[in-house]
Amino acid sequence: MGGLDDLYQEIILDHYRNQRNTGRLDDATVAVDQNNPLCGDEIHLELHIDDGRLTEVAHSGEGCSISQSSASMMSEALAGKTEDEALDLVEHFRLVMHGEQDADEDRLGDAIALEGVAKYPVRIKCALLSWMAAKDAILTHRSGDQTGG
Amino acid sequence: MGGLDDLYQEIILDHYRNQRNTGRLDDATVAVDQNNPLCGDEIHLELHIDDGRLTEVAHSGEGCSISQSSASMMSEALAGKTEDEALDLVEHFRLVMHGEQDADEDRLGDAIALEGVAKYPVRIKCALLSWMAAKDAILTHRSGDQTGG
Amino acid sequence: MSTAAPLDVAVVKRDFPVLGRSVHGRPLVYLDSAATSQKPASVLDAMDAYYRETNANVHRGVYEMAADATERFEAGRTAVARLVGAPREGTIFTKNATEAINLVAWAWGARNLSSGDEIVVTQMEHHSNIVPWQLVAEMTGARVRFAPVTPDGELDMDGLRALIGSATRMVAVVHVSNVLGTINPVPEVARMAREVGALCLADGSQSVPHMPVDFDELDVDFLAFTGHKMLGPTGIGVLVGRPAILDEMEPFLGGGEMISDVREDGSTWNDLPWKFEAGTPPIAEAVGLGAAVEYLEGFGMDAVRAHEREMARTLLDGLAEVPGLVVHGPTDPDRRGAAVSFSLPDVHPHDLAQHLDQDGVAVRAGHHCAKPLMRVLKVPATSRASAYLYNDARDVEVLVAALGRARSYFAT
Amino acid sequence: MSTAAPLDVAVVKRDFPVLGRSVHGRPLVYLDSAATSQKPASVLDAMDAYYRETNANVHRGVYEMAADATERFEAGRTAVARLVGAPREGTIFTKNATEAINLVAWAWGARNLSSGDEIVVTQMEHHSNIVPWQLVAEMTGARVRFAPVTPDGELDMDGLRALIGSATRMVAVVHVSNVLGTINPVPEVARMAREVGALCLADGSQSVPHMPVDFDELDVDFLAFTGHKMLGPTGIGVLVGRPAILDEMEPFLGGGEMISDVREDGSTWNDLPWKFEAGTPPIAEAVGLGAAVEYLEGFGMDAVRAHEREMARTLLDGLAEVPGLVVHGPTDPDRRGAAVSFSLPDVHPHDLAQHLDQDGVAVRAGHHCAKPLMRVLKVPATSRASAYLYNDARDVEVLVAALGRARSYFAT
Ligand SMILES: Cc1ncc(COP(=O)(O)O)c(C=O)c1O
Ligand SMILES: Cc1ncc(COP(=O)(O)O)c(C=O)c1O
Repeated sequence: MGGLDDLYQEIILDHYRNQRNTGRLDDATVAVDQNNPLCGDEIHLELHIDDGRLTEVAHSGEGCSISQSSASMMSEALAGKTEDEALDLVEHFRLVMHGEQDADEDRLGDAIALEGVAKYPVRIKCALLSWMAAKDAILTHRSGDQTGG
Repeated sequence: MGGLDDLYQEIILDHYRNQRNTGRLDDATVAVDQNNPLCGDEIHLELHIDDGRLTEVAHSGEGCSISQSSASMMSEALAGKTEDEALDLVEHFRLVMHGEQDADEDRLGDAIALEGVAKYPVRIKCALLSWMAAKDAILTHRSGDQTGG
Repeated sequence: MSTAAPLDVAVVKRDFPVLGRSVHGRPLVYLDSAATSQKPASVLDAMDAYYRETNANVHRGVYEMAADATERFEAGRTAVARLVGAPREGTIFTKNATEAINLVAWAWGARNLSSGDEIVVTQMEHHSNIVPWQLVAEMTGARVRFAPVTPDGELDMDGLRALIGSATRMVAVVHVSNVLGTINPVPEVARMAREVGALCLADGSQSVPHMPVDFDELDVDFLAFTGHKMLGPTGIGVLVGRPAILDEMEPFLGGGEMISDVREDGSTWNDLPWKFEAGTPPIAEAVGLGAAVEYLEGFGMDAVRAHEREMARTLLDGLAEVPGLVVHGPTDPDRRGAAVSFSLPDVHPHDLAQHLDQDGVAVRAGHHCAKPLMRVLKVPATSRASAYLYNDARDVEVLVAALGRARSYFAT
Repeated sequence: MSTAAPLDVAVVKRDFPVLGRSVHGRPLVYLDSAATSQKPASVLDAMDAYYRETNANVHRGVYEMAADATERFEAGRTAVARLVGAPREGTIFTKNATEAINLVAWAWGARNLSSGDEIVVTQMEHHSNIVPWQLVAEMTGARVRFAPVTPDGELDMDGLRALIGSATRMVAVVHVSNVLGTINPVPEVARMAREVGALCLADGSQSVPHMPVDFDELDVDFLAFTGHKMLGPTGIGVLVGRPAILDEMEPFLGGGEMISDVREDGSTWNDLPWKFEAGTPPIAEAVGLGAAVEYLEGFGMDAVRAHEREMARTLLDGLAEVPGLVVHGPTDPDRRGAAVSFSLPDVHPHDLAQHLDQDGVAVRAGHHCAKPLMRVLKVPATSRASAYLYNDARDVEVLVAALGRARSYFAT
């Protein structure tokens, strides 16, 4: 994206062109759809949650380089985390996007490359879409647990 | 009315305080009601038309000094005129109010005093109310003639 | 609470370019703020800067100018919400207070009312809080009932209580009357409505500009007001609603901005507040209204109210000097705003307004869009002088002197 | 007919203050006029002068400032009516084009439609000419049908003809598409509607600003358009309607201005056009729109159209140079306006718009409030460059160069 640091641009483009963890899971624990009504970006997100841990993350959808690369980075960052760790990380990413927290590269992984998006208010929603979907999926799963048991 | 010629002011106030031809007719040929929705001025006008001539004109209603004095002046100016003469005179008065014709004192009588109202766009409707009611009454009468015969 | 510094009106006046003009050779004395307020230069400059610097359509643009425009527009919403202590998502921009009330009448009323239901309004409502309900009542079979006004121009609370019952679905009441100046006890009315399960709407067109108004304290479900009476531009009004209720409502106007998805077989709606903002919103107007709110906040609404209480007193005292003059509405400045209606025997309000205009004084004459109230007062029309933060005692002196001249002109 | 002098764009540009700004260090190239137009200084000055010289509420004031305000406001109406050859009493101010269409949908549709009735729109409508009809259809039991668009982006007239029948009560069609640029044969559509006794509404939001439009020649019953796309301010739109039809209609919004009398037991309505203008109208906005019309008339709409035909050609030629780029919509400049949508393989429209922004170029990316059309085009979104009288070939050159840079960035 024009105006972003070159190194970061490369990481973003790499995730955009070669998205990690796309497709659907054979045995998803929870699946959610989210879209950004104003720009039309869409994501379908599936999680396999095993004993409170996100063992698998898969996403599909369409959208711009920011929303697509962000989904790819999110899938890498959250896979293997516990539900609570994942929710914490989503919140950290959200605060980074809103310029309210400094980015922690250790926790974010490649998603650190999206740090500069905070400067572009209209693109923040693109970057956040998949992360908010992840939060939604975890909370849906939890409420399902509750109602189910 | 502040800003009008003194002599004219006196004539207007005289017609306002001592209105001519008020009330109702025993044998009205036609009667109409008109009001100015924006300021609330109201007029009830009755004509006795005999052989195409306005033999009697009577008005009642409420409103400001301009609408009330104008009704009084109108009743004097139109009484005795033929329908066509009356319509012509109404049109002349209308054009004077809109600044499109010079006032003809011989035809207007005391209504010449309202000439200066043309300078006050919002008051023109007040001055015209009774005259438009007269036109309406004559046309109503005519269409009644037509449908009746 | 009122520790706010008193207004320095001489300074305030200088902020309002139009107040420097003259009329018929006399300095303008503007006493018609209840019809529309004048605008400080800061409001005009904010709108002008918006157009000259960054005008673009909002919400959908990726480029910098569009992002900047969106930010300025939404900052206007934030300011308005802050002023009345409302949630941002419950703060909806309309074109004026009238549309705000129609929004509720149509989006809530037309879909929820039916034969036998009753809408209670008062005899001192502005037409904008009567006609929408009459239109919706006529379409749904509901009925509009009018709570009475006491002879001294207050809301008859016993009469109102007697009208509110199990058939009542909505109680719509003006917060401050634009004719009488009366401040109505809205929280009490809202409580009466809630007790029977009805909703309550307050028309804040004459209160929000002039005193501290807090949406939660009012305790109503809806609050309507209008930009042009609160130092803002024409072309913008506000509906504040409880988000929980707005969420349940279907949209009113359909079109761009208010959708989530549009398909040939049906559509879904955007989040609040945008669900109720169809089409390109009043962008520059929201920017201007935001600047107006900031201007008012610079003094504090407590200070504005304190000043207007004094102006009400000064007006009432001044008018009392005019022989025969009758004031309509409360005479206690604590119970009223600074819009004062009066009748002068032998002088029709239109004649009076024109006479005063010759002396540079702008007052309003007519029914003030409150014809039912005119019938209660048994007058065809009244004259009304209404003050705002830029008026002072000197303005009242000029008014009173001009009234004396008009009186002697017509009385001779 | 087109004897008008060609536009001197270098001179025109100077009339628009915002066009002198830069974005990210590059001179602004504004190619998003289909979203909203920029404003000449004369429009901003007219509004500013209104507020600084004579701001007052209209229609009801006796004093000189109020009379002056009313005159300037109504002069705005006269100018707009003149521009489109409409009768003044059929020229109604709304807040935007969206409200204008909703007015017809609610005031005419909600009261006249019932189960079995059909409203015909097209697949290339803006949401504002779809959702109001869907809302009204849902309330009345009527049905909304979509006339197809041909693969080359024109209205499929045979498909439209096949839809229009004895059940059709309204045909609502966009005059010029905001996505495809297509100019639709509105008089022919209107004739088809009339043959089955249906009404016809044209959405002129993208035509009135850009070409000569005559209400009688269009031959429709209603014409909607919006101020902010025709050099005017936000906060104002226009509905033109046949007075005979408007006369028969009940009002839409209820409140001040639109009444003749209000009584507790019911109300009666004001004359046209005020019957449909409830509450304080967009006064300063009408003044600004009047100035915008005068500015356009200074060139003549023939000259504006001639210039935009050339701009369409220049845009199409320029875009054709970009490898792989696909234009959606007619390629003949005679059949289209200067809003050109396109897709660039491998570059998402949002990424593209942001890249172009870095080069100072403002274009729109998204669904352009035309989601049904996006589905027909089988794209999630498009990019759109749209020109107006202040754009020239140089602007297109900058766009094309920036497109090339964006392409190579994403293509590598
Ligand atoms: C074709 C068309 N119709 C309607 C509209 C709606 O205009 P507004 O948003 O001003 O109501 C637009 C612009 O967004 C448009 O392009
Ligand atoms: C009490 C009250 N309610 C509603 C309105 C209507 O406001 P607007 O005309 O801006 O819609 C007014 C002002 O005219 C008013 O004074």
